[in-house]
Amino acid sequence: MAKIIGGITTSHIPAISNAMERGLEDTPYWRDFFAAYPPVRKWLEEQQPDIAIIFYNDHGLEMFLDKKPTFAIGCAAEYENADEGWGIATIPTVTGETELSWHIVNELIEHDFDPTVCQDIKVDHGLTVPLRLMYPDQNYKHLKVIPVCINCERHPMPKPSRTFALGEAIGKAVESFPGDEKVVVFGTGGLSHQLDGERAGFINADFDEECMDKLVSDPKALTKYSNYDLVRLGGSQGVELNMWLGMRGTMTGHVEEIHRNYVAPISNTGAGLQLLRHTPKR
Amino acid sequence: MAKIIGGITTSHIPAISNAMERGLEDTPYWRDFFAAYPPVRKWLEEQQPDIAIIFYNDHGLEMFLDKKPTFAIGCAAEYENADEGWGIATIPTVTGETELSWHIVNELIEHDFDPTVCQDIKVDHGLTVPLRLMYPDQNYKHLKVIPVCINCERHPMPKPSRTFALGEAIGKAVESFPGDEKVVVFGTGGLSHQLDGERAGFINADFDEECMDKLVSDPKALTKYSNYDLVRLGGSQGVELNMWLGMRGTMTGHVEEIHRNYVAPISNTGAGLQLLRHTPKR
Amino acid sequence: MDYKPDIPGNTFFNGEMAAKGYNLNKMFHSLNSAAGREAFRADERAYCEQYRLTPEQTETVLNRDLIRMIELGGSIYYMAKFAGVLGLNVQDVGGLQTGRSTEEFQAYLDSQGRGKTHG
Amino acid sequence: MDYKPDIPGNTFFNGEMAAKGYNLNKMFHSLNSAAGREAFRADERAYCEQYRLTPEQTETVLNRDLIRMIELGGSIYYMAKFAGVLGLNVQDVGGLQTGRSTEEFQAYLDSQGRGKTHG
Ligand SMILES: [Fe+3]
Ligand SMILES: [Fe+3]
Repeated sequence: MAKIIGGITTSHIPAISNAMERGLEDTPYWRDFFAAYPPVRKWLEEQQPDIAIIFYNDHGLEMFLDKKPTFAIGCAAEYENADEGWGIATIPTVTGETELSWHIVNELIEHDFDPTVCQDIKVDHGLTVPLRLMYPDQNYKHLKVIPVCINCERHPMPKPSRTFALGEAIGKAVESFPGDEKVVVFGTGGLSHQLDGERAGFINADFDEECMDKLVSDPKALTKYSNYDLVRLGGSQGVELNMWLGMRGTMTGHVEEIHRNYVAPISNTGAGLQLLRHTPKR
Repeated sequence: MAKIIGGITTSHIPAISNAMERGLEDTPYWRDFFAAYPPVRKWLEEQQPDIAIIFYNDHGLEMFLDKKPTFAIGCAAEYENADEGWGIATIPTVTGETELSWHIVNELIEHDFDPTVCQDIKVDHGLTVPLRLMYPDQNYKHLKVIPVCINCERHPMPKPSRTFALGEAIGKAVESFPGDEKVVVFGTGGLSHQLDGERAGFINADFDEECMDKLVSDPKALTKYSNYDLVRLGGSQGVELNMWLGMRGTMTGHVEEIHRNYVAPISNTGAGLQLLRHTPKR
Repeated sequence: MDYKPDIPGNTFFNGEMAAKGYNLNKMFHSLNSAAGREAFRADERAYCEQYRLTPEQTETVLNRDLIRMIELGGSIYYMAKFAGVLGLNVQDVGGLQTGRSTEEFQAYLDSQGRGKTHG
Repeated sequence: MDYKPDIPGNTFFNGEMAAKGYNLNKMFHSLNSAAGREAFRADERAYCEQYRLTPEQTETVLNRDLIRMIELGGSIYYMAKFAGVLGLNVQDVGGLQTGRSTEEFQAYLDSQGRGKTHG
């Protein structure tokens, strides 16, 4: 059976890839942020996961308001990025995955989820920045990616309890997949930030630390928040915690945090990073 | 509170509007089919519903495989049709609805459904043919339409139990809407048919009659079918029963059938028609 | 669910088939537009190649081999637009797939119906 | 859920706002493409009118009035592409919305962080 070997939470903002493009990782502003990534890269290098399930949100590239999914999952063989308004960064094509992804779709439908199923989508920075963070040389071709896109742009958004349940269903689907693949799950985005309005600039570092703690030890407590709560406590983009919860939901066995970092501010955000090791129940 | 006053099941195949365009309603082939519609039109004329929630499927116009929703709901102020491959029939713009529809979306999210929310979609014959059947002069401008699109094209499709539950959630949302609107719900498509493969032409009139009976008296029995069952019993397009079940799910009070017809074959299908009166629980 | 393929003459258009037939169905979907239909009529092979159909899929289009088309991932909803370009309706398509003339196919449909009650 | 609008300085981009701002956000979404950005730069007013913005929405675009733009249905995700065309980053946009210079806004961000642990 396929196995979720671990989970990674990480920021996914465009400023990160801009900094990497411009070689700014070791400047005072960025040093604390980037210095925390090598242990995660080392773990990925040691573990050699076959598949990455990446929870992300689409910030107005592919999932426009004309037909906006609540949950969208990709089943394509590959994914390209596209111009998001500031010119297209030429990045290597993201390798997709077409077996486990369809199995997940089948299981989600069987278990009363209503996904939008994608055979051809562009992926935005929410997905590609984490790949670049993990593979600074952009040699991620070997890694098969299953995108899972969560509506974080227009209320009503899926409830944290629902996104966590989505993760649980995905985790069970991975476990029932008749293969030996090693799967890593990313929860991208967050943590607290607000880009819009007079409240722009809001950060809540205390809440961010609490979220990172509870993500490991008591994720169900986090699922009791409504998206209103997440906006109040974490800023309007605080709802991106949903991706972290989706990731955490997939890990139904024993979860151990083996690495953490938090730096605020990084751009407008409280930027968290966690590496969680997962030991499936058996 | 808004009220569901009744439900209508009807075929939605393009051959119907072709026949109406060409004035064939009274020809031997069509007579039995069209002769059954006047009582339904009369009921609509008497009842003057404000809003129609129309369950339909998109046969490859708007909801392509690139990003295919399981459930999609429209919240736009109006809808146009478009060329589906045989030239665009010029039909009057369909009036949309922007208050109850968003309320339904909020309630669906609150109750763990994961809809794709549409602010700009084209509607295909699945929705427009029933409107033409009910309003042969195409004066349907006064009727505010909420489209609810069900994936019937690519397995896995939502389970009949899930589509019925969607209907129930929509019905409750209508009841909790603080307005006086009278709402009619359409379940379009079906009944048994198979367009594809060596099995093309399959019709199961016995199963169709059983579906129409149980739709009124024991819809839960129908929700026990899987989509595999519906294909086996009703042909590959037998899955369109999902729209009828979605409609039936909205009617949580007392349901009485006040009109029925069944004609087979109409094109490749067993064509059913039912008018159901709904008395909400109170 | 990936259902057992045990209904004779029926192919479940599931994830595997949708993946296999993506370009084929995308090409057919483009026939929604008059411009697409015109380009298709002008040079069918070139149009198929533009949409990166496999050579096998292209042959089924050129040969109107609907049964093989389905095996290679064709979805009837998109194939119906192809049929429309060819001036075929669903009974013609039914006949072609079942080795019947259109009239024979209509008779088969009639044989499964309940007859008429009016007129 | 339509939440109570009781978080000062925050507007929930919900169904009502999404309906109100549909054309505005659609216009901004078109700035994903280089051609769209070029057309916008060439004649901003005409571009807004092409997308059928209300006159009020058009004025917020021409005047870079981000706060009023949000009131009229602008979603920050699409407004960010507009900001990109203007050469503004998220800290510039934060400053503009909060009556601060970009440096002041950065200082505000810093004041809420935990400082640095490395270097
Ligand atoms: Fe984000
Ligand atoms: Fe249909």
